[in-house]
This record gives sequence, structure tokens and C-alpha cells, in this order.
Amino acid sequence: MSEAQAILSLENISKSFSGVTVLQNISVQIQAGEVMGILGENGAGKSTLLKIISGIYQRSSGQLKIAGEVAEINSPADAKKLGIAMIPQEFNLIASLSVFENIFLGQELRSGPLLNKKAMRLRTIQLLELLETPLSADALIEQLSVAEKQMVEIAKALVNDAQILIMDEPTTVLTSQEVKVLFKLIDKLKSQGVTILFISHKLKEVKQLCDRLMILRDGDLIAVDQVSQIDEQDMARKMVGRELNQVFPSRSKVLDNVALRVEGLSVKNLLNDISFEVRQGEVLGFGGLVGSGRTETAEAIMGLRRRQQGRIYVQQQPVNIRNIKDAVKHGLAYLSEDRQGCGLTMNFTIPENISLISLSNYSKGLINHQQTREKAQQYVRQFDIKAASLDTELMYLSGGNQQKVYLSKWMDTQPQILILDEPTRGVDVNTKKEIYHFVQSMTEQGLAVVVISSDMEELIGLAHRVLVMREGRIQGELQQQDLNEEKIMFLAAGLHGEAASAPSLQEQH
Amino acid sequence: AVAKTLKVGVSVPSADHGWTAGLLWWAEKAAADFKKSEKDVEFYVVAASSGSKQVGDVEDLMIKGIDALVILPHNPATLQKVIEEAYNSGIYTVVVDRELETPAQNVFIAGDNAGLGSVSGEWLAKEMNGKGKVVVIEGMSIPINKQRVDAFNEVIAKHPGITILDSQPADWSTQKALAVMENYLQKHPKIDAVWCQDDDMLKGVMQAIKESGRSDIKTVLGGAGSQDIIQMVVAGDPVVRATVTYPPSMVASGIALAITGARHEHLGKMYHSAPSRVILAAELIDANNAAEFVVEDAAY
Amino acid sequence: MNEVVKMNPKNPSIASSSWLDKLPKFSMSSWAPLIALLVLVLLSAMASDHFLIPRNITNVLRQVSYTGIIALGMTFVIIAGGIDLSVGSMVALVGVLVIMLLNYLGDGWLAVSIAIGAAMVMGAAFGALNGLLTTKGKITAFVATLATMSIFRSLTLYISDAGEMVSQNNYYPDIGGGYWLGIPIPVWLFIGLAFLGHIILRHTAYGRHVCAVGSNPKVASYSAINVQGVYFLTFVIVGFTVGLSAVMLSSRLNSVSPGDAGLFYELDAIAAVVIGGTSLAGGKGTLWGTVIGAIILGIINNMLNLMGVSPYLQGTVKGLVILIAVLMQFKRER
Amino acid sequence: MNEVVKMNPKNPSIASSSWLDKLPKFSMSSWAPLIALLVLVLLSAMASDHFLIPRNITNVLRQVSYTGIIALGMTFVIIAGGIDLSVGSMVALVGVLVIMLLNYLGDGWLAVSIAIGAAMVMGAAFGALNGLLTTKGKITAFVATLATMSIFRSLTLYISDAGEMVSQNNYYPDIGGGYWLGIPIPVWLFIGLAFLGHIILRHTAYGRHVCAVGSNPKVASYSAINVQGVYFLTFVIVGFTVGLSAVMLSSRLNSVSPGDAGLFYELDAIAAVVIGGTSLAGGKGTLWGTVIGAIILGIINNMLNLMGVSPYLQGTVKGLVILIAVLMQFKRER
Ligand SMILES: Nc1ncnc2c1ncn2[C@@H]1O[C@H](COP(=O)(O)OP(=O)(O)OP(=O)(O)O)[C@@H](O)[C@H]1O
Ligand SMILES: Nc1ncnc2c1ncn2[C@@H]1O[C@H](COP(=O)(O)OP(=O)(O)OP(=O)(O)O)[C@@H](O)[C@H]1O
Ligand SMILES: O[C@@H]1[C@@H](O)[C@H](O)OC[C@H]1O
Ligand SMILES: [Mg+2]
Ligand SMILES: [Mg+2]
Repeated sequence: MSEAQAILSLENISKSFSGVTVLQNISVQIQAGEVMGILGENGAGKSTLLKIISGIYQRSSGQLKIAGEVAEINSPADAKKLGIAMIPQEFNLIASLSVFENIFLGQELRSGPLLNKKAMRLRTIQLLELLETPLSADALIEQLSVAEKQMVEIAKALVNDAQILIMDEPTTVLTSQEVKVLFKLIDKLKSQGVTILFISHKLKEVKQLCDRLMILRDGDLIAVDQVSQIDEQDMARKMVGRELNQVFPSRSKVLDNVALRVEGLSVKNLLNDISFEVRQGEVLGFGGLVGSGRTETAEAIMGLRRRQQGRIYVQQQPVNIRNIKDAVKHGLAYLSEDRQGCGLTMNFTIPENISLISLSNYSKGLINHQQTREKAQQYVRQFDIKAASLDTELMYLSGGNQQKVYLSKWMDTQPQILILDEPTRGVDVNTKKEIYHFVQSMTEQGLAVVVISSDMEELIGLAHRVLVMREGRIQGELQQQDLNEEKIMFLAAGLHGEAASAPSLQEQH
Repeated sequence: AVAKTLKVGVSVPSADHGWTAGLLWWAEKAAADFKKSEKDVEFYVVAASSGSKQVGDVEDLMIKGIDALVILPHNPATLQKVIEEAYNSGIYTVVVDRELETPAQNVFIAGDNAGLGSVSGEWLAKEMNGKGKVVVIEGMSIPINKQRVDAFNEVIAKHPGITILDSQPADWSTQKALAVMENYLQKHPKIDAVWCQDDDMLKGVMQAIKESGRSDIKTVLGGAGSQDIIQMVVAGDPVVRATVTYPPSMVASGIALAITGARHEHLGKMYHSAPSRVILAAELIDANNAAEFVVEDAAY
Repeated sequence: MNEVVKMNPKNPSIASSSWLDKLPKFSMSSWAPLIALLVLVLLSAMASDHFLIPRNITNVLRQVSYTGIIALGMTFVIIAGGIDLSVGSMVALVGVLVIMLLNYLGDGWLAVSIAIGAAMVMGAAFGALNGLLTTKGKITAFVATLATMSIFRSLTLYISDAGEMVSQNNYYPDIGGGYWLGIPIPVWLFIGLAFLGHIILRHTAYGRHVCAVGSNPKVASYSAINVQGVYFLTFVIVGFTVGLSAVMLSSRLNSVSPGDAGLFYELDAIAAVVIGGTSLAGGKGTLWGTVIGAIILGIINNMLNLMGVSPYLQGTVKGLVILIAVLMQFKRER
Repeated sequence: MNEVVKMNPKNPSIASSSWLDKLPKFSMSSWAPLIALLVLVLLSAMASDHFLIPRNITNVLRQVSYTGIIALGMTFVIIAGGIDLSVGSMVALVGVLVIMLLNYLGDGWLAVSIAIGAAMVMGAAFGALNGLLTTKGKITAFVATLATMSIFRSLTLYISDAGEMVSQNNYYPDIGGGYWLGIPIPVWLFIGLAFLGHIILRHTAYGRHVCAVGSNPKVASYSAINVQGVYFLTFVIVGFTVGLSAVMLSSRLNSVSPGDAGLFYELDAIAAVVIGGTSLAGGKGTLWGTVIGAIILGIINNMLNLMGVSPYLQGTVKGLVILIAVLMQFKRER
């Protein structure tokens, strides 16, 4: 392939943030109409690279060429002019505006000086139809679930008929149904000659979707491979730099002791009669489609939502949880799915975040800073958290490393019952493995763990039992031996026993 | 015919420092007094935090159908038009203290600003025996201040032995005067006298002097005649030996003039109704006459 | 704040296309300013016979128009996430400069027209200065405009030598003091600008961008919006409205007093915006809300005078009414 | 705003535990207030021979202590994401009440002690009122305290009948006017409170919670922090400091003038906080920064007087210095 053909070529791109190099001499040529996957551990520099291409960051050195022409991309506006659109890793929607207003933000359709709302709304409806997303164009973003927001992000990137579409972990918050739609769409765009850059931590996905992939490690380009010539095992090995075995650990033994029992939990308009129990040593999975109410269930248990009805027992004792403080006191911990919105204080350092809930353990009147730092250092080692220093503010950490800090923050409360909502969202394979092993070691010690996940592989690989929710109710329960994607999907979609029509990712490609 | 109720609107600046507080106090006192002593009068007293708010106040008073307006304008030019409107609509108008550029009133009553400056200057020059160093603390940057300072400077200029070391504004505020005086005390190793044209400011000045422990300052002259200072003069304070009147009670007399004028009554033993111009003398209050100026309970 | 409460019990994510969805959506909280206004008008009419006299109504409207006009511009600044404390001093500065210009140009309508044009340009230019400080200088709007508040006032005093400026032009007073169809000219201007502002905010891309910038500047910049430019321009807009307000005020009074013109206007303008339901956190707001907010404040002042409330206690009543008006909005955010 | 830049060039390896890591980390922007102060002191010393006279220094410090003490409390409110505009009027209200109490209690030290205690309680109580309005009432702090600013001032005038309140107690003036080891008592209090505040903010759980609430209230509430309670308490804190400031101020002059005591203190206090590097957006800030901010403002006033700058132009110089001090901080946020 000659350079002239390349739609996008990166030549010796380097980037450092005030002296810290995060990308080093990245050179690669990307052809029109190809889907290029980008792999790498958390903090490898994937997002940074794509942000340079889309004008959010400026490179420190090197140059970019679009269709052979040297391109100066100094702002997202420049990138847009060159036909580059990006779906960023973290949400970038205006909560107070509606779906169609967000989709056309910065690219409004006008008639004369005025907005052409009708046309924008119409176009939005078309786009959402294309994405098979049953969303109203007028819904406010603040009322949408995480997955719905992601679909809006995707629609936003599609408006402009971009030549180069950059997607930074678009699937982490989507369920398989939506992922299926997205992949269909990517195929279609590809056939129209659109180039796609695609970051994901889901290796299977990359394998299915991409033509080629590039692997980054610590800011270096390790390999550019034809997807057909590399399997998931190799991908993982190249990312991590060593052999990666056994992602899912063996399950620990479930004890008889019921750690948490929920009876008849209802929340107005959202949840109906939720009852279940988790034993010590057990991992209970929660599956379901977007909006099925799993997050609400967790929040209602934690006292973050007003319960209409329902009793909660911890270690067989009835407890009165009026707010999250009570929940923490009774040994409950809840890792929210929204780490940026609910989880971490972005301008706090690592120790400050980790000790925020457990602060009373470090202070008799005054905070023992040394102790918080030592403890944080311990977590940094345990979870292999990558950051410039302990005193780095969280906003400067990569997404996966933020997630690890978040997990540490809850572990530091020494919980007995751990509720994890999408715990590996945006986490690389290696870290995922670490988190899984960590969950296992917790259950070994007698903790009860609830895992809410849209990643079915995760549920299957981790849980002893899975409850599937649908429209605010528990639709069914699957024991470990019955666990497979089809069965979860049936329950989630409310289809009993029609195995043949079950959607399956594998069949798609 | 039954005598119609006389509605009197009184509009003053809000009590943002001692003197204006006194003004409001006197306006309310006069309203209360006249309600008792006169038949068929009603008063509406309003206070405005700024000139443009006061324009609205006057408009509102006109809606209430007042027959007489007594007003101390925040700033004359700002209030000029609306006072004209009131006056032209037949409302008996008394302007107090701050004079309009183009007269639009039945009566103007004020203190003697230039007089305050010159009486102060003369007394001070005499006390200093025509020589020494003076620092001046001015009021707010409005024409009244300028009239006083100019007149003061003019008198002092006649005494070549007296130098004015410094002249800075403290907006008639005790706190600001305290800070300005503290700075003067730093800057000028020898000061013989202070003139600060308002008794509120004088308190700040005295405090600064007291704290500095300095004894070079033999004379401090304020002005306007606040009750506290009059008391000090009565008590024979060695440094504060006088003050010069500029009484906030002028608004009360303004109200009296409005009632008299609007009813076409004779003023006191005069053969005429209210005169068109009343200037209250700038009187020197010193140990000889201070007791006569004491008013119990007055706010200033 | 502590609890996540769903305000809207409808499921928003389903594409129900009933006719209900087509109606503009008003929640209780966006109706609140209007309801507060109506309640206030009702109470006022009951409390004072003078309140509903047409002349009183036009007086109130004229009294609010000066800060009201500025509040319109302020709405843009606040929605974009800023604030402008300098508007009051800027009124004085523009006012003084306009009268100086007018007296230099001499009598006649031409002079008046030139002066009005100049006022708009000067206002916009001073606004641009604030805009530069906040964007290029990266100074928080609160601090930047606190500083220019002090600077503008001081320059006003310096230029005018603290003396009141009186215009010699015989036509000038007809602008701010005049009537058209029985309604004062400043009131027409207020209404006209509110309408124009509403169009800009709701129906142009710029207005949309103002909301986006105020809601989340990072997101806005990712959406290829020129964040700095949008933010900058809101200061120019408020400066422009200040220029017009200065003309209305100085022509109504035919003079400007440098120490006092526009005093506390910033507080009244901001209060009007917030009573009107625009959040100081930025991101959303309406101009009709601001108009209502300004009128509410005007009626409060008017009623305090009409009812003869003790001047000492007026401040208490005013404060309480503001609290009640805002309490009615059940605001979620701080 | 557009770009997130890390200001601190450091080795990316976290495990390094070199002695460098043990030092407290200061970025350029957190040094800025101190540098601005030093530059200002240097310039002042050069410009005026009187500036460095010890007596002048203690004067300046005492002049700043009244608003400085309040600014300390204000720092908590601002870090928690709020603002308090009512502090100036609250000073007047507490001041008047304290003097009334004092005159009721009669002469002697006991009366003075009781009065001081009462001032702290009253300040805290008025602060609690603001706190209730913003938490239970869910009113934006700006609006709630704008309303109470008006209410407090009006009540002050009402209670005192607008007349100056003079204390009859002979010991009271020794509080605000006294010295200890050559340094004025209000200055000691200012320093002591700053130190105490620093400990609370940096070294207690409450202080940490204040930062967390100001940074992101939702995250804080998900972290089992009583967001409303923390926010409420910041208003109580600032009220408490207002109470102390009112004692210092009224005892210094042995009187309070209801119309003008504390006038514009809110602006000076907020300016001190912001010049000191605390962001109005909330989430972070320091008390030593606020102390420096207050002193910078004090020196500006002092120098303007010492140098005899035209009174009309003082505002310009003051505004410019504020701008320069803040520009030095290269603030990112708006
Ligand atoms: N604005 C910034 N300032 C300083 N450092 C940054 C900044 N943005 C990213 N970094 C650092 O650059 C490195 C690469 O980050 P990047 O977000 O590109 O990782 P990533 O590969 O996308 O990881 P993830 O899979 O977790 O999203 C990280 O060490 C991160 O801490
Ligand atoms: N604050 C809110 N306001 C309005 N609707 C909401 C709010 N929070 C959640 N919902 C709605 O409640 C439903 C449940 O959403 P939620 O995302 O919590 O479900 P979930 O089962 O956890 O799914 P997910 O896989 O997205 O985590 C959705 O329809 C969502 O749109
Ligand atoms: O307010 C002023 C007062 O303080 C001064 O002493 O006299 C004139 C007044 O206008
Ligand atoms: Mg990333
Ligand atoms: Mg969820």
C-alpha cells in the first residue's frame, strides 16, 4: 500500500503532558474504508491519540496527513472541516438540552438566521430509526439512561457524513442488542467508504469488527496487524507484554450464611416487588436490558432512592437503611455505574478519593494524612493503578485507572456486601482479570458480591447465579449450570422458551 | 366646606451614614409631631438608596395624589425632571439641602455649605494662631463637599502660616475616616489640626489619634453638629472644642414650610406665607452655647 | 440534593408521539415566575386603590425598564455561565460620555441619533473589555467584572470631575421621557429587546450555543463550538443593553450623576434574572422569565411606597418577597 | 478552558517515593497570590517611605482584619459551592444587637464577655438562617443571601431607629482597639482564626467534605456525605466569623452606625477569597490564600492613600491591581 492511498497517515506523532510522554513516535497509515481497531491497556494512550486526530489535544511533535495533505488540526472545529467526527470516551452531551438539540449541537441546520428545528427533528428521527433506538427526539438528555446517551452520541457523530469516524469505546455501555445495531451500521458506513477508528477493550468485538488493529503499550506502537492473522490470545499478550492466562478465576465456595436478603422492594414507577438473597462467598449476577431497573434496585437498597415498600436484612437481621450512610454502616458498598457523575471527585488526589468514605478510620479529630497515603499506595500496588504520582488529580487519570481508584475507594470501607454496577466498564483485559480475581478473593474471604453487568460473558464467567430483570421486575433466575447468553437474553427480552429466535452476537458476523 | 386632607410626601436618601440617618429620623419625627398637632394631614415618608430609585419614589408619591412634596434630592440633576413634573402638576414643592440647577420649587431650604467651610476655616485659623499644619478629610464627591472645601481653602489661604498637608475623601463614613487618618498619621510626623467637615468622620479621626498615642494634634474640628460631638463639647473635651451646624433637622422645617405654604397660612408672625428661600446659618457651636443644641434621642 | 429524584414520572425514553408531547413542556418550576407575578398583581390591586391606575402601571413599567433592559443582556451572560457586576458603573460611564458627546455635538435630532449610536457602540466596547478579561485573560467573570465595576465608576468620576452632567440638547429628553401610544418609550424598547432576545436565545444557533457553553464548556468545545467566542459575545450583548439603558436613563433625567447613576443596578438585574427562573449555574433560562422577574421587583418597590411601609422595613419586605418568589420555584440546584 | 493541561511536570512512575514527593506540592498557580503580595510589598516600599514603618504595617493589618475574618468564613462557603452576600448587613445587625445588649448589661468585663459570646451565637444563628434557605429552601445561595442582605440591613435600621448606637461600657473599646505584644487584637484574632480554619479545612473530615461537596455534590452524596448538612454548616461558619468581626469593629469605635457599618464588606470579602486563589466554582481553595488576598486589598487601599492618588482614580488603580493579581494566577476555569 502506498502512502498516497492512505486517507489518514500519522507520522511520528508524540505527545507529552508537561514533560510526561504518553505517546511516542506513532506512525501508521490508515486506508479509506477500513475499520482500524486500537487496543491497549488502560492508560496506554489510545484516547490521547484519537483526541489528537480530532483536534481536542495538540500533538507535541510529528505530523498528520489527510489524503496525503499535511493537516493542521488545532480544534474540534478544524477536525470537523476535514470530515473527522469523534465519539468520545466520556459523555459529551448537554444534560439540559434535548436529544435533537444535542445531536445538532455545533452543527445546527438553519433557515436564514434562524434554526430549522423541524428539519433537525426530522433528521434526528431518521438517525434514531437507523440506530433502531426508540428514543424521542425531544427527550431531555438528563432523563436518559447511560446506554441511551451513548446512542445519542453515535447519532451525533453520524450527522455530518464524516469521512473518518472515531469511536472511543462506544460499546462499553451498550447491551448486545444495541451493539448489534451499531456493528450493522459500521458495516454499512464502511461499504460507503467511511474510515473508522475503533477503540475497545472487548477483544471479541475487535476480532469481529475490524480489518486491522494497532496495539499500543505505554505510549509505544507495538504492532499493526491484520485481524485475520491474530487471535484474542495474541492480542492480549501484545497489549500486556506477557502471557495472559485464565481471565476468569474459579468460583469460591458459597457459605450457608445469607449476607443480604431483600424482600418485596418497590420504588414508585420503577421497581416492583424485588426479592432475592445473596450468601456469603457468593457472586450474584444481575442481567437485563438497558433500563430494566438494575441500577435502581441497587440504589434503593443503598438508601439512595426512596423505597415505597420492602425490607432488607443484613446477616439475617432486619436493618433500617434511610440513607447511604446507614448502608455503609451495615457493611454495604455500592460501586455506581457512573464513576464520573457519582463516583469520583475529579479534582481530588488519589488518596483523597480513596479515603473519602472511610475518612473516619483515618481521623481522630485530625486526619492522619500519612496513613491515607500509605493505604492508597497499597491499593495502587494491589490494583496496579497508573498515575503520575499519588497526588495526581483524578481528572488526569485514564478511564480504567479511575475505575480502579473507585473500586479502592469502596474497598476501603471494608464492606461485607459489595454491589458492583458495571464494574469493568472501560477496563482493559488485564485489569478486568485483576478485578475478577479480586472479586474472587473477596468471596473467598466470605464477602457477598452482587454484580450488575451488561457484559454477559462477565456474568457467565463470574456469577454463581444470575437474576434477570425486565421492566422493574425480576423476570427469572438462572443457576450457574444453566448460564448462557441465550437464556439471559430470553429472560431479558421477556421471551420464554423461544430459543431459536434468540439474537446472538456470533451469528451476526 | 370640609377641609380636605393635606397629603405630604417626604422623599429622602436612605440612611447610609449618620447624617442621612438623622435626616430620616427628623423626617419621621416631624411627621409624627404634625400628625398630632395639625388636623387633616397625612404623611408618606420614603427613603431611596440611589438617585434613580428616588425618581421612582417621587413618581409613586404622585400616584398617591400628594399635595405637597418635601424632598432632599440624592443628586439634583437626576431628580430635576421628576421634581419639575411634580411642581408643574401643582404639587407644593419644598427642596431641601441640595439645590436644583433650574429652580422648580416653591421653597428651597438648606444649610450654608460655603458658610460651614468658612466658619470652620476661621475658627481653626484662630485656634491655631495663624500657623501650623492641617490635614483635611473630605466628604463624598458631590457639589456640597466642593462648596465646603473651597470655602475652607479660601479662608486658610489668607493665613500664609497655615499649610494644608493633605486632603482626601472619606465619604462621611466613620470607618473610612479612621483608615484615612491612620494613614495621615503615618505619613505626616507633625500635624497640628484636623478638619473633617462631618462629625461622624470625626469619631474615626479621634480613634486613630487615640491609638497612635500622638499628642501633637491639638485641635480637631468636625461639622454638621451631631449630638455625640455636641455632648463632647459640652463636657469640655480638650481637642474637640467646637463644631459647626448643618442640621439634618432642616427636613423637619421643610415639612413645616410645606404645610404652611400648601395651606396658604402665614409663617409664624410673618405677614407672608412661606418664603421661597431659607438658608439656615452655619453656626459655631462651642463651649459657650453647646448646651442649647442638645436634643434628646435624636439620631444625629 | 441528597437524593436522586425523578421529576418527571413519564417514561421519557419511549417515542410516544401523542399530542401531549407536541405541546411545549412546562413544569411547575417554569411557570412559577408567572404565577408569582399574578399573585403579586392580585394582592397589590387588593391592597392599594392606586395600583391599577394606568399611569401607575406605566410608571412601574418605566421604572423597571432601565434595569430590565440590562437584565435581558445579563440573562445571556448568566446562561453562558458568567456574571457581570460592572453593569451599574458602566451605565454611569456610558451616560456621562453620551452627555458629553451630546453637548459637543450641539442641539438637534441628528446629535441625538449619533449619541444613541455611540452609546450602543461604547456599551458593546466596554462589554468587550469584560469579555476579553474573562476569555483571553481567563479571569473568573465575578472577579473581572468586580474590578471593572470599580474602574468604570472611577473613570466616570474622573472624566466628569464628579460633577453632574446635564445635557443641553432639547430633543434628548423626548427619548426616555416620551410616550408612544400611551406607553413610555423605554418600555417599548424593553419589550422589543425582550422579544429580539428571545428569538436569539431560542431560535438561533448562537442562542443554543450560549446554553451549551453555560451547561458544559468542555462538551461545547468538543462539539466544535467556539466556546470563548460565544462567551465573549455574551458580555458584548450585555454591554450593548447597558448602552441602551444608559440612553434611556440619561435622557429621561436629561442628566447623569456620576457617583450615583446605575448604583446597585447589577444587583437588581441579577435578581430579576434569577427570580425569572434562570439558574446562576448557567445552562438554561428564559428571557420572558427575566421580564417577569424585573416586573416583580418593580411592583414590590411600587407597593412598598403606595402602602406607605416604614422606610426602615421596606428592605425586609422586599427581601421576603424575593425569597417567596424564588421558593415557589422549588429549585433543585443550589 | 479548552485544553486540560497538567501544570506539574513530574515523573510518571508512581512508586517512586523520593523525598521530593514528600514535599507539599505547589503549582505556579497556588504560589501566585503570595508572589503578587511580595511584588506589591516591594513596589509599595519603593513608592512610599512610610509603607514599611511597623506602625503602618500593623495599621494595614488591622484595617484588613474586619473583612479578613469574614473572608475566612466566606472561604468555606465558596469552597462548598456557595456564596454569602449578606455578611456586610449581618455585621451591622450583630453590631447593633451587641451594643444594645452591652448597654443593657451595664459596665464591666463580665458584660463584655457575655456580649462577645452572644455575638458569636447571633452570627451563627443568622448564618444558619441563610443555611436553611439554601438547603431546606433550595434557594440558590446568591439569591437567598441577596434577600437576607436586604432584610438584615433593614432590621438593623428598624431596631436602632437608624441612629448611631454607642456603647456605655468602658472596657469594650479595649477589645478592638487593644494591642498584645505590639500587635492589634483583631489582627491576632484574624491570624488565629486563619490557622484554626486551615486546620479544619485541611486536616479534618469536615474540611475534606466541604471540598467534596463543592466539587461535585452528587459524588459527595454517593460517598455517604451529608451534603445538605455540610453545606449548611459553611453558612454557620461564615456567620460565626461575622459575629466576631462585628465585635472587633464595634468595639474599636465603641459604636455602630446602622446604615453604613459593614457596607460592601461582602464584596471585599469575596474579592479577598478569590484573589487568594479559591475558585468561585467551588471544590478547592486555601485559607492562607484568603489571608494573602485580604492583605493585598488592604495594601492597595493603604498605598492609594499614602501616595495621594486622586480620589477619583483610586477605584481605577484598585481595579487594575485586582486584575493583575488574578491574572498572575493563570486561572483555567471561568
Ligand atoms: N490532560 C491530561 N493531562 C495529563 N495527563 C494525561 C491527560 N490525559 C491523559 N493523560 C495521561 O496520558 C496517559 C494516556 O491516557 P489515555 O486516556 O490516552 O489512555 P487510554 O489508552 O485511553 O486508557 P483507557 O483505556 O483507560 O481509556 C495516561 O497515563 C493519562 O494519565
Ligand atoms: N433521573 C432519572 N430521570 C428519569 N428517568 C430515569 C432517571 N434515572 C433512570 N431513569 C429511567 O429509569 C429506567 C431504569 O434505568 P437504569 O439505567 O437505571 O437501568 P439499568 O437496569 O441499570 O440499566 P443499565 O444497563 O443502563 O444500567 C430507564 O428507563 C431510565 O431512563
Ligand atoms: O449627607 C451629608 C452630610 O453627611 C453632611 O455632613 O452634610 C451634607 C449632607 O448631605
Ligand atoms: Mg481512553
Ligand atoms: Mg444501570
